[in-house]
Formats: sequence, C-alpha cells, structure tokens
Amino acid sequence: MSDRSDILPTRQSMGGITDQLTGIPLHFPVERRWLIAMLFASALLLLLMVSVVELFTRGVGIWGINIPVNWAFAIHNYVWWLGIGHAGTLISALLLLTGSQWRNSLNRFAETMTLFAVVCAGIYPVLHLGRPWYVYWMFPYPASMGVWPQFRSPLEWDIWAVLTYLTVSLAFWYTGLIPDLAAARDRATRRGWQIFFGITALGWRGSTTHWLRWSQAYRLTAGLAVPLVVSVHSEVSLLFAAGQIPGWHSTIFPPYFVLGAAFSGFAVVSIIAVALRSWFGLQNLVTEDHLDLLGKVLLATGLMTAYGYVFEVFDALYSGEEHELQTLADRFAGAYAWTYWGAVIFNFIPLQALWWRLVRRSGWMLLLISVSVAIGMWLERYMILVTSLYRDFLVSSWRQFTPSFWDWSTYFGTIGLFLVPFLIAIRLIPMISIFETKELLHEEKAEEQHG
Amino acid sequence: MRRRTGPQARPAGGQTLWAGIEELSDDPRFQAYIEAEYPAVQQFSRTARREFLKLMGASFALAGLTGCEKSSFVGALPYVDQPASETIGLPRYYATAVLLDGYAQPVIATTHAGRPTKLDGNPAHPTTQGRSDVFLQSAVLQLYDPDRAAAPSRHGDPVSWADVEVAVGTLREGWRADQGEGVRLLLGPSTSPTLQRQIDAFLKQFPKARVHLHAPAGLDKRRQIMAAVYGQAMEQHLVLGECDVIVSLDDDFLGPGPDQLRNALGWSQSRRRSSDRPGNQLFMAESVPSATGALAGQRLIADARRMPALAEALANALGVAGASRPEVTDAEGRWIARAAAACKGRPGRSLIASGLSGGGAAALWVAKINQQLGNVGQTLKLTAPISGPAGAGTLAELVSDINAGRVHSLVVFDCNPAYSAPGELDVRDAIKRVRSSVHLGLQRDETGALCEWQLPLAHALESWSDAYAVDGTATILQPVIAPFDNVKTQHQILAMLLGDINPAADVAVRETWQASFGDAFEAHWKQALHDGFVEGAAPFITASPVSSTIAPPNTAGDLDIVFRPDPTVWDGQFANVGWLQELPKPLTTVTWSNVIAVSPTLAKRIMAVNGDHVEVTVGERRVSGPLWIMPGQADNTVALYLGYGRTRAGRVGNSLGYDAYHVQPGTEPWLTQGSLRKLGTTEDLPVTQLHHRMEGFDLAREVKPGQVEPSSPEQASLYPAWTSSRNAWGMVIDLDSCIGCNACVAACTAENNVPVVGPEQVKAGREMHWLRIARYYTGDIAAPRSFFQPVPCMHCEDAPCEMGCPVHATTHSPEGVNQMVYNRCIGTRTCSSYCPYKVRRFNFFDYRLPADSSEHAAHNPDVTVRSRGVMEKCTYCTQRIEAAHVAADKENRPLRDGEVITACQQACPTRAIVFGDINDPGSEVSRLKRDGRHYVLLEELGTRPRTTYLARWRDEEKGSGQG
Amino acid sequence: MVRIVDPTARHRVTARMVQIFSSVADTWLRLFLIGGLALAGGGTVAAVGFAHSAYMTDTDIRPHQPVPFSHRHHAGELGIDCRYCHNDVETGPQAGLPPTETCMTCHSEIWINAAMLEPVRRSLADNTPIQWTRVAKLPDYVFFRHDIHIAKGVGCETCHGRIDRMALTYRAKAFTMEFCIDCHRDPAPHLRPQDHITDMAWEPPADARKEGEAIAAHEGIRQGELTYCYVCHR
Amino acid sequence: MADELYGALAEFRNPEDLMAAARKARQAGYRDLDAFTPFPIEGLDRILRLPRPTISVVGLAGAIAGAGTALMMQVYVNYDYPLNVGGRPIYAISAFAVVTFELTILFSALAMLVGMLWQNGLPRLNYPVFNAERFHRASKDRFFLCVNAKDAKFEAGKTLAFLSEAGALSVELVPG
Repeated sequence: MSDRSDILPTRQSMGGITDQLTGIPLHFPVERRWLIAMLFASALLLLLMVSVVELFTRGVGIWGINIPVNWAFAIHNYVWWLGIGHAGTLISALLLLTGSQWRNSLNRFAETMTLFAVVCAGIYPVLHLGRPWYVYWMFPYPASMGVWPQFRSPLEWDIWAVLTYLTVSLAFWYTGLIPDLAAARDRATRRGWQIFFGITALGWRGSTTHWLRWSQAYRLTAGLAVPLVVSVHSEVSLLFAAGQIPGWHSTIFPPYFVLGAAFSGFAVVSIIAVALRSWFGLQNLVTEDHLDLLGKVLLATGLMTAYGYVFEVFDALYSGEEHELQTLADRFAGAYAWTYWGAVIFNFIPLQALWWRLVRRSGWMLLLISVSVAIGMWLERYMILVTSLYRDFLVSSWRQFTPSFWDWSTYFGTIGLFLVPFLIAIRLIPMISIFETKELLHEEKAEEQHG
Repeated sequence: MRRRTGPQARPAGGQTLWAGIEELSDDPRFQAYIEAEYPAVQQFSRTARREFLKLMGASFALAGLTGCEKSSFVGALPYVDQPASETIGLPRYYATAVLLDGYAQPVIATTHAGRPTKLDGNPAHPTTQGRSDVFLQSAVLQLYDPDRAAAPSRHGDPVSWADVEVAVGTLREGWRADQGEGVRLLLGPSTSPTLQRQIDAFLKQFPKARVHLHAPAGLDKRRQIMAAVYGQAMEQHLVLGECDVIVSLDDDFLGPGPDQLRNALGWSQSRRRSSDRPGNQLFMAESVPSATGALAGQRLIADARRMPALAEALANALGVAGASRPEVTDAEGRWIARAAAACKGRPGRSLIASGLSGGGAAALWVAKINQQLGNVGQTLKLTAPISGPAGAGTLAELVSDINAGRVHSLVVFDCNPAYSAPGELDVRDAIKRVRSSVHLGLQRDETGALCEWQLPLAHALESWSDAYAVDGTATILQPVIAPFDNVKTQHQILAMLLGDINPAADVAVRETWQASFGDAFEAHWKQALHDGFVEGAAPFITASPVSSTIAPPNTAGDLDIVFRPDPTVWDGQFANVGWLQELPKPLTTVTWSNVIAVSPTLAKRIMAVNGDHVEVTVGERRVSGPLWIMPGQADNTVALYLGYGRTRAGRVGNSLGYDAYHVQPGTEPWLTQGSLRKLGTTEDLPVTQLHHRMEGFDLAREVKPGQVEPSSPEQASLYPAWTSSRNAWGMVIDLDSCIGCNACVAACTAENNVPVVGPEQVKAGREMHWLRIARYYTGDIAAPRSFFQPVPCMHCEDAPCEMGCPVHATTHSPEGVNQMVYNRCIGTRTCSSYCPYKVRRFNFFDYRLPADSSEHAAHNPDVTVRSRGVMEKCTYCTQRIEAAHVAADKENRPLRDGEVITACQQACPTRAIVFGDINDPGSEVSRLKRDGRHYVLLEELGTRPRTTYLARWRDEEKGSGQG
Repeated sequence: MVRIVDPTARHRVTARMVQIFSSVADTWLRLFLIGGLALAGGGTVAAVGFAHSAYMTDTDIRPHQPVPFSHRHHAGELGIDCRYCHNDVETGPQAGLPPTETCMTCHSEIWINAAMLEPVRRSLADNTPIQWTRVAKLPDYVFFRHDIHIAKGVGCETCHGRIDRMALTYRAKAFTMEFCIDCHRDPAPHLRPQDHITDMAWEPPADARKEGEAIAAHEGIRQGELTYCYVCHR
Repeated sequence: MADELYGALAEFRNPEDLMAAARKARQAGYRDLDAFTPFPIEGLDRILRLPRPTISVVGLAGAIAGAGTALMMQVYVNYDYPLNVGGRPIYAISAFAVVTFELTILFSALAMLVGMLWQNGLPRLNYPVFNAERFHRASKDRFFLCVNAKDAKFEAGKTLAFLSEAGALSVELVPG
C-alpha cells in the first residue's frame, strides 16, 4: 500500500515530529523573515485594493480590453489561479486514494495553497463584471423581477463550480486538520493558543470510533474531490470551448486545461515545498526524495501538456477549417506569437532538466524550473484567450489588446491576496500533516522490524 | 392649427404630418412640465438650467438606465392649459428642410414635445424620396450644439439686438451717402429665393454695393467650368436612372455632397433593373479612391493631371470632332477602348461625367462627348443655375478689392472665409483691414472672431426660410422648434439692413411666395408646409458647348496635390458635431481627424506608414498631418482633406487634424502641384477598422452574371424548431447597392441614442456604433477591388451570444429578434466574446452625456440611454416595431409590410437595406431572400442569421481591378 | 514499573492537563453555531422579503400634495369618469395630469373661495403649473403605454386599485416586474368589457376566465407574445 | 465514588502494545472499551468490535439530495419563465448536467463532514478524559486504552491492576 522505499528518515521520534511541527505556530521560529515577507505581501494586497476601488468607481474601461478582446487579464488570470489550485487537491486527494504516502509531507500546505489560489481566482468573475454590484443576479432567488439565472451559460456553471470547489476543498482541508489542531492544542501552554486550538480542534480526542468515522469521511471526500477537480477545470475550458471562436471551439480543451492546471499547480507546490523546507528546516520531513518525486510528477504532467499543444496543432490542421488554420498560423507568427513561443519555452525547455536525478533532488534547481513553468502557463492562458479573440471571423473587427497599468496592478495584487492569508496560515496552523507523517513513520519503523 | 394627413406623405407607423407650428417649447406651459421628468434640472447652474428648460419638452421620459434602485416619488407638473392637439408622450412630425451648400435637403422632423429628436428624408419629395445622408441625419445635433452663438456680440462682448439695430442704422446712413460704394456682401452658397429677392432689393437701395460668393466645397468652381464650357451660367443634372453605361473622370458623383442622394437613388435604380445581371456598367478613372471608384466595375487609376488627356482620348475614340489622340499609357488605352465600346450604339443611354480636378479642359471634351452620344436631354439635363446668388463676384475679387482699399463695409452671410478660404488669398488679413465688418453665423467662428459684429443666426430647424433642392424643387423651411437663444434668421437681418427693423421671422418668406401662390395663398402655404415642398422642378434648357477648346491647367511639379471636402465634416462647417466626427470616413475608417492620403508606392518611396506625420509643400506654404496609405491611389497624387484644423469650431471640433485650406491655391484650388516629405513624428490615428484585406475569406461576396442560382432561405439546425409568432423579422442588405456613405450609421446613432465616445476611446477600440460598415480590399494593394459591407446585429436564430449570458439579459423573441435587455445586463461580456460577428458594443465607461448638457434634447425618449457596464447592440429598432404593434393592435389588425422601417433602412440612399416580415412570402424581404445573389454571412457556423446579404455583381469583363 | 495516578489527588493536576474548557463552553459553542446558521438563513429570507416589502415598492405612503385632492370625493362620490381629467389615457402612452383649466371648469363655479383651492387659482392666475407629486411612476427603462392596455380591456382599477376610495392617492399595487408579468403571461382573468374600463366597482364575473378569454379572443390579444423582453424594455 | 468515575485509562508506548492489551481486555470480558491514539490504528476497531461507520450512507444521501435539488432548481426556473435562449431547448438536460454534478459533490461532501462530526458528538470541548494527567500524550506519541466505568465488569482497583499487567506505562482513573 505504501512506497517500498523509506521516504522519511526513520531516525526520528513521533514526539520529535509533533513538537517540531506544533512548535512552528506555537513558538514561531522565523519572525523577521516572516515579517518581511508579510510586509511585501501586504503591499501587494494594498495594490489590489487600490486597483479594485479604481475599477469599481470608473468601470472596466480602465483595463486594456476592447471589442473584440473584451475578455483578457481578468479571465485569463482566473483560469491561471484556478489551475494552480488544482495541484493541491490532486496531491492530497488523488495520492491519498492511490496510497502514495509521500504525499503526507506535502498535502497540508498544498491544500492550503489550493484554498487561497481558488479565492484569488474566485474574485475575478466578480471584478470583471461591468456592473459588479448585481453579481447576486447569478444566483437563483425569488426576485421581484421574476427572472432567474440562465443555466445554459458556462459562466453560470463556473460560479457553481468554483463555489463548490472552494467549499469542498475547505471541508477536506479542515477535516484533515482537526487531529493536528488537537495535537497543537495539547502542546499549547499559553491560554490564547489553548483556546484557539481548543475551539478549532472541536474537542478531538483521537478516540478509535472517531478515527474510524473520520477516516471514512476523509477518504470518501477525497474520492469526491478528484472528479470535482477534473470537472471544475473542464468547465473553465468550456467557458471558451462553448463559444464558436476559432482556437476555442475544440473538444480537446477540457483534458488540455486540466492537465495544464495540474502542471502549473505542481510547479507552485514545488516552489512552496522548497521555500518552507529551507525556512523551517523541515528537511527531515520534506526530504530530497520528496523533491525528486515532485520533479517526476512535474515532468510527467509537463509532457502531457506538451502533448496537448501538439494535438491542438493537429486538430486545426486536420479540421482544415480556414478560420482555425488562420488562428493557428497567427499563434505561430502573429502579433502575439511571443506568448505562444514564450509558453513553449518557459513550459518545456527548462523542464527537460528534470530528466536528471541530480536536478530533481536539488531544491534550488527545482524552484527555478517551477517558477519558469508558472510563468509559462501564465503565458499559455494569455495566448489561448487573446490570440483567439483578437482575430476571429470577421476581418473588419480584428483589433489588438494591450494590458493597461490597472490590468497588471490587479494581477500582482492578487498575488498579495494569495500570500497574505497563506503567511498567516503558516503562522497559525501546522503546515505539515502531523498525524499522517507519524502514521507513515510508524509504518516504516514497523517494516524495518519485520525486515 | 389644422391636422392633415397627406396619404402620400406617410412614413413609418402612419405618422401625421403637421402643417405650421404653434410651438410649445418656448411656452411657459411647457417649461414647468419638464421638471416632472427632470428632477435633475433643479440642480443645474442657472444658465444650464435655462438652456435645458428651453430645450426640454413636455412629459416624456428621457430614459436613463438607472438600475433597480428604489423608485421614488418625483414631481409632476401638468399644463395650466393643454394645447388641444397635444397628446403627451406621442411624437409629432413636421415637413421642412435642412441645408447643405445652400441646397434644401427635405426632411420630416420628428419632435417629442416640441424638441426635434430625429430627422429623416421626406418620402414625398420627388428628388430625394425620403432618403438621407449623414449631414441631414446629424443636423439635429448641430441644432443643440451648446457652442453656438447665443447673442449678438461686438468685438466679442455680448450686446443686445437693440444695439445692433442702432449700429445698422448708422451704417445705413453712411452707405446711403455714396450709394453703397465700398459695401460688400459675402455669401455662402444659397438657393433661397427670399434671400435672392432681398439681395436684389439691397442692390437696388445701394446700387454700388457688390455681392460675392464663397463656396469652400467647390460649387463656385463648378459654376465657372459650366460657364466656360457653355458660355452661360447653368447647372447640370445627371439622370443616372436612365444610364446603361456611366463613365466618370474623377467625378465622385456617389460621394458626399448636395447631389449624393439624387445620384445614389438614380444609380441604384438603373443598377437594379435586372435580377440576373448588373443594370449598368460603371467606368471610373480617378486619382484618389472614392465611393464611386469602389463601385466601378472598370476602374482606371490615373493621376489627376491626366483627366483632360483622358477626356480628349475618349472623345477621340468616340469620333468627336476636333479631338486628337493624346499620349496614353497601355492601361489608359485599354480602359478608354472598353469605355468607348460600351458607350457606342447606346444613344442617350450613356453618360460621361468629369470632376473638378479635370477642370474646364476635361469638362469641355466631356460635354462634347455627351452631345455626340445624344445624352444631353436624356441622361444629362441642363437647367438655369439653381444656386445663387446670381451674378456674384468671387472671393478672390473681394480680397483684391479690399487690399486695394476699395471696401469699407463687409457683411459676411453664413460662411467662414477666415477659415475656409484658400490660404493663398490670406482672407484673415483682408478682413482685418475692413473698417466695419459684420458676420452672420451659427457660431462666433474664425470669421466671427475677426469681424466687428457677430450676429448669431438661427439654425435651419429654427428658421422661416426657403430653398431649392438640387433639382429646383422648392421647400419652405418652417421652424420645428422656437429659437432657444437670442438668434435671428438671415432674412430678418437682411431686412434690418434694408431698413425694416425687427420684422417677424416669416414675413419675408411669405412675401416671396405671395407672388407665386397668388390669391389662395393660405391654402397653398399650408399645403406647402404640410407636404414639405412646392410642386415643380426647374425647367430644363438645351445648350451646347461654345468654346472650341480650353487649355488644361499647367502642371509643373512632380506631385499632384488634390483637395477633397471631408466626407463627414464637409468643408468644416460640421466640425463641432460629435456624431459626424465619430463617423468612420468611408474609405479609411479614420475618425476625428483628416489624413494626407498617398499611394502605397509613394508611401514606400518616402518610407512612411499610416500615422507618420508628413509635410506637404505648395509654393511657399506648407502643412503637415498624419499620412494614410490609400490602396488604389494614383502614384503621384496626394489627397488633402478639407474641414479640419479648426480653431474656433467649439469644444468638439477644435484642434483636430490639419488645416488643408492653408495650402490651397487661390486660382486653381482643386488641383495643384507640390512636394511631400516625411517628418520624424508619428501619431496613433483613431481608426475603427485596422485590417482591410479580406484575407481570402468570402465575407463580402461577388457573383458573375450567370453564376446566380435561386437560394432557399431555409438553414438547417440541430436545435428544436421554435414556434414563431405571426411576424418574423428579417433583413437583407444588398452589397451591390451599398455606396458606403454611412447614412445608415448616422441614422442609427440618432435613432438609438448611441453615445459619442471620442477619439481616445476609438483608439482603444471602443466605438459604440451598432452598425459598422466593414470595408475590404481584395487583390493587388496597388489596384485593389474595394467592398463595403454594413454589419449590424445578425439576429441569429441559434444565437451563440444568448446561451453565454448567465442572467437572461439577452434572449430571443418569438419574432426572431435577438433581444438585449440593458437593465438586466451585469456586463460579463460573454455574449460579445461568443459573437462571431462582433457586433455587440459595451459601455466600458459611463458614456452618457453630462446631466446638464443640452444635447440631451436630441435623445430619443423611446430608447433607454445605456449606463456604464452594460452591453448594447442593434435591436432592429425594436421601439419602432413595438410602436407599430400598438398601432396595429389598437385597430385589431395584422401589421402591413413596410409598416415597420428601421432607421438604417429609412436612411439608405440606395435602398440597399430591406427589413420586414419573412413569414409573409409576399414581403419585399422574403422576395430578396429568394434572390439569386442571396447569401448568409458565415453560414458554416450554423447561427442562422436573420440579417443576410445579396452578393455584389462582378462585371463580365476581366481585369476590372487594373482597368 | 507502572505509575498509579491517584484519582482523588486532584490538586496534583498539572498545567499540561488538556481539559481547557468548562462544560458550559460546549453549550455556548452549540448555541453559537445554531445562532450563526439561523442568522444566515434568516438574513437571506429577510432580504428577499424586504425587496417585496411595501417600503421598497412605495405602496405604503401617501405623498404630500399641494392640494389635498380627494379621488374618493371626485371619482367616488361625484362619480366623475377618470377620462374627464386623464384625457390622454386612450390616445397616448401617458394618462396625463389634468391641466389647471380642467379643474377650473368646475371650481370657477363651486368652492370658488375655498382656501384649499388657493394653489389652483394661483396656478391659473400666474400661469404656472401646480406642483403635484407623481404617485404612479415606473423605472426609466420600462416603456409602458396606457392606450393599448385600455384598448385591450385592462381596467384602471386593475393597476391603480380602488382610487375611488382614496382620500389621498397612494400606489395601490406594487409595480414590480412580477406584477406586470403575471398579467402578461395570462391576461384573460384580468380583462373586462370595454364599458367597464373605468368602472372602479366592477367585479369579475364568476367565470372570469371564460369571460376574459372571450374578450382576449375578441380583442385579438397576442397570447404568449407579451412576455418577451422587448415588449416593455428597449 | 465509582459512579462519578469516567473510567480507567492506561498508557502504552506503541500501537502493538495497545492492541495486545486491548485483546487481553476483551478476553478478560471487558466490553465497554475505547482507545485514544495519535493516528488511526489499523485493525484496532476489529479488536474492540466497533460497528462499521455509516458515513458512506450519509454521503450517498447527500449526493442524491444534491442532484435532486440541482435538477429541480434548473427545471423549475425554466418552467417558471421559459425563454428562448439561442434556440436551445427549454429543458437542456445536457447543459443542466454540469451544475447538477457540482451540487451532487457539494451536498455529499458537506453531508459527510457534518455527519462525521455529528456521529462523533463533536464539537465537544469539555470531556472527562481530558482530565487525565497523561492524556496530553494521546495526541503526541502515546496510545491509551480506556475501560469505561459503565462496563459491567469495571471495578476501579481491579481494572487498574489488570491494565498495569497488560503492559501499560501508566494507568489512572479518570473522574467523570
């Protein structure tokens, strides 16, 4: 059921792990670095707030959008963030089901990342509205107008998908968190911590009956989360595929998007893993084997995404539809060719280094490659969105898009929106699943004894 | 007041035309009423409020999209004494006319509670038959222009009319002394018999006074040419409806101008004579691409200076006596041979026309050819001059007289020589020299600012006056709104100069017509006002060219510089009209600016691209502006467009583009020689269409005669069949008739409260026109074929946009209209992203007019004014459909074909747009959907559009691109 | 060896003991949870209710008028027909408020000196309108036409309520889209014979629907075509 | 005094010891047993003869409820105000599938979380075992077996002795 090879060094005690991990929130070791990071993140968040105020007072015209490219940064960053979110769920849920227990050291912060990435994605559908104050019209409620939402619209699907995704991720994350909160509670000495962890742990006491029900709920939720992830990003892809615009109207989009999502997500997970590991000296829990495995997964999903690229080209050529061909040619050589080639280069060139074990096991290399992938995927989303819109069917409506200052500020702002709560989370809760690592450690020790 | 219904004069929805006007908006009864609908009015500044109150009519809702806020109780004011004829909230219609270069453009003015909100052609009028052009459509906005002069002023200080009267009195004293010696009247083009009568009276009083004409758009030049050719003043009229073959030498007779409507109608009539082949052949030789050239099956590209030679060569080919065979290139030779062949053997069925750049030399040969071919009296008719004033001297003469110190008093009538005179004449300097100068005009413009006195004129829609249409049919102009500023008509002021202090506005006009109407005056008068015209065009006369030969203008210098009036602001008089500024120029789609147009070759030679600033030098004078590469332009011809670079046009029109008048020569204003050089700077032009090659798609289609096969309007679909209601609306646009004139776009703007967004937003790609005229090129960029394709909302039956909307803001009506509900829209823009035709427009910002701007009055109260963040698009003029429904339902009868007319359809000069019920097999639109040339734009997408097209004819002859 | 912890030795309980909360804490927590849920649910219901409330639909106020005009007296007791004052109702989009002249047709004869009519007399004297406060007002983006409704057998009372019983006029029906659309979906039960259009007291007959359908058929009402957006929004 | 006892708590070093002790206790006839461990122990439930949990059933119920709600909602709104949207069918089941799927997952997941907490009687901030002095190790690295005082065979002294023999590191009586 578990990997044969020991992924955790067995020379460590459960007690040690518990104290080490609960210690991070309880006796926070890296105050200064944390504060600096927090400062940086808050600055970005402030930038977002300013941008949003400007946006709501003056209108979406402050962005670079126009007719025909009336969707750009808002939608493409929405897709990007949502994609990043997916890796968290995949790691914790999919790998839980497949019983690959090396996930145990990664799932907690991967899930946390998911939560806040989805939040970042979630604000965009509101921000990009012309009249955001009417966003509630997208929900079915008995209005005095007697008019309802329109459930054939991919946008309507998205609202439900994202909210579901957010809620389920939250539920899953919290379910897994309860026992660790209990552990922290029992380690806490200061009253404040005791009360905080006491309430959030809901009085978990690790009774066998509880563990029994808990495990079932946890595994089943995981079982639900996996198809959910797939469905969510399929829907996001339908947001485009449902339109007849050349370069969007393609059946390969759903898998293409899901893979891309996982790809970018795992990249960001690797970034966080490397960062936390060196920050809090967690090398004993997030080992080089972990990095190695992450590298492999990254490589795999990357290659699958590459296949997506290839197939998209094939698709257009095979269809022979003139507008499709024209869009394809335009991606290669048009005004936005840089996004296409940028995506290809950033996504797939550095990635190849991961064929070497040495690279995979080096934190910094992995970090750099992951950053490159994150950028590459960002470019890809940009490319898919803009290159299709700016030249569609009628030549007379062709027009370019150039992002405005507010496009960028809103985007960088959301990075702040991601970092601030994430840093707070690091400050408050165990960033690595304590009980699951202990469970794994126990199994490994048991195996040692039975040879 | 008497309500009459001329059955012939019944535009859409059985409007009732109103004879005479006892207007309401100046009536306190009204002013009070307004506040009911305008709580905002109270907050206005005093002046703004006064202006506003004067504009606003009685109880109508100037709908603003305010969202679902808590509805509040607002004030409501009834009349004290309601006019018997007034039904609150219903429009009334008046027949009158607006003017272009003095010619009447007959209109039916739609007024809501005393405010004109929309102008349309007068369907009963024999010449224009209800058609309109961009200037006619936009005149209503000019009326509400807040920058118009509101009161008389002296050296810029406002004065009262009483002061003016005193001053005029003293002036007259001085004039009478020496019989008007040194008194000059400078008039813009005018056809008003009343004005002519008053001028004659003036000249009788002051025999030594003289009258001069200033016609910046070239009317005077045309007159000189005619005089030179025929030895007497006259006007020629093209009867295109009767032509099988039309040969034009740089005459853009389908382009903008007073004659456009008549020519467009005639051309399209003959063009549509047969359903299986083009009804006529059009040969065009031109230096600068024009609407006419774009439609020509046989287009020859030749420098402007070649026109006289070409004319003579054609004359020679057709055996005109005295015509030698000048040197022509192969291309020219081929084209002339074909044109000659086409003309031969069609006595009186062909027509040769020549433009200004050809000058008298070309015109003479053309006149001779027409005579040779027996066209005179058939396809080419001559009349005595319709446009006055008769016997007027030129501006050049005036200037030389002033400079010679022979002028002490100058009265400028409704023209702006300080801006629109050829720079060479240096009119500004001349005016400064005149002792006492008076300017009459809508605005205190460049000339008004130079003159001692500026007297504000009433707009045509505020005036009692009269004018002739291009064919000499008279229209009596009646005010459709009482002047809301302290303004007077030309006639009132001339009367003042004649010593009749402060007469009523209509006295002079009545006096004029007293003669022709005779005893039953009142009856005739009312009839004339009701119908909007007086029966009877100018009588035709016969004449033949007198002069044996006219020397072509000397053409030293390597580059031909030609001047053209701007297609949207004309000679500059419309510079302050936002609607016109934002209209894309037909061939460049540039807005808010003029360009210096050159051929691709020339551009390559000076290594410049669109937007680069280039400098044109003519003699001593130079002007610089943005370059535009015009495919299909003659290599050595540079085109400058007049009407821009104004300094006192107003808040909208100031400091846009460059002033081409500055380099215009005084003697040969339309064709001269000069040089071109590239400057370092460049600018981003506000263009609505960036890409012009059709890229091999079959968007705007052509068919060869014999290729056509009857098409079935049925289109397959996977989706369930929706039961349609009794009416199913559809539209067909005939690309063969579209001359790209923008009248439809202007009409749509006026009808649907489409906002003006300004050059910056246009650059950002956010223009709001619901209907765009796509312009495409095919073939060699040096000699391409050009296409116009109007693209409104297609109203797809399986509309991709609708399924994209998450809140049911855009859905489908049982009548097949793709509905857009602004007040439900939350602005996801999904619909636009999914729209394959990209015809939806989005309010990226709040584009509404400021609350206190007077242009509000031009809004159509039956159409919501859209707020920020909502999508909008063509609605098939649903307000007209619903109004027709109500009218029909009240009479409990089905709608008739033609009862609903969309604004674009109503305006189109060539009737290229047909709208109607496709459930009724007998309707015009159904007939066209069965036509052989019928096709569906992007049919392969299966969106099943209700708006479809008729392909354009392609002449059998090959090589039509090169000629 | 095994340590026995003495249960009675309560005092030896150390700080490491994890019993953080007293037993009441649980009660509070549960109350808190339930309270929160109740609040969220209740809030939503309340919000929706508020949108339909008399306050939001302005059906609860009798706005102040310069002259305390009583429809009860004029329309009810004196039985003056609606169209006598609102004379555009059959011809135009708006019913129209009576011009001062109309008031004076009677009030130059009766109640000549009544103090409460002073504003009317002044209006006539210096030719300035009376500043009424409008009661029945639709949003700007709704294009309603009185004439067609009257023509098709929708009575005044259907939308304006028992005006003849209003001493001071108020908005009797909430002019929400629901209100309009109900009738547009199924006009039949709301229709009445032409001679009862302005009849306030008219009661639908027992077989209102059958009657209504007869009227609808006779008036040629375009059943099912009245609920699409452009009928009212443009 | 025994009546206000919660039970007897024994501390073990590792899961194996705990399981062994638990087995012994069963054989000794103790029935009302519970264990407290830092992480779930495979097979402990079988030794303690704990009933199979029913979270899956709750989840299924939630799923069905979710699907039902979603479908009914979407069908109803289109029945209530049927509008022609791009010529698509009024009841476009294929389009409704998406939201239906989402709600199925949502309801199911939430149902399971709530169900799990409910059945476990959580949140329960104050609980007798928390009074035990050594219990804080239960969330760290120790494994506790508890004989509930309600057990028929429970006798404070004997039970403690029994547990000590079963290899406990420490035993204590937990007050109720």
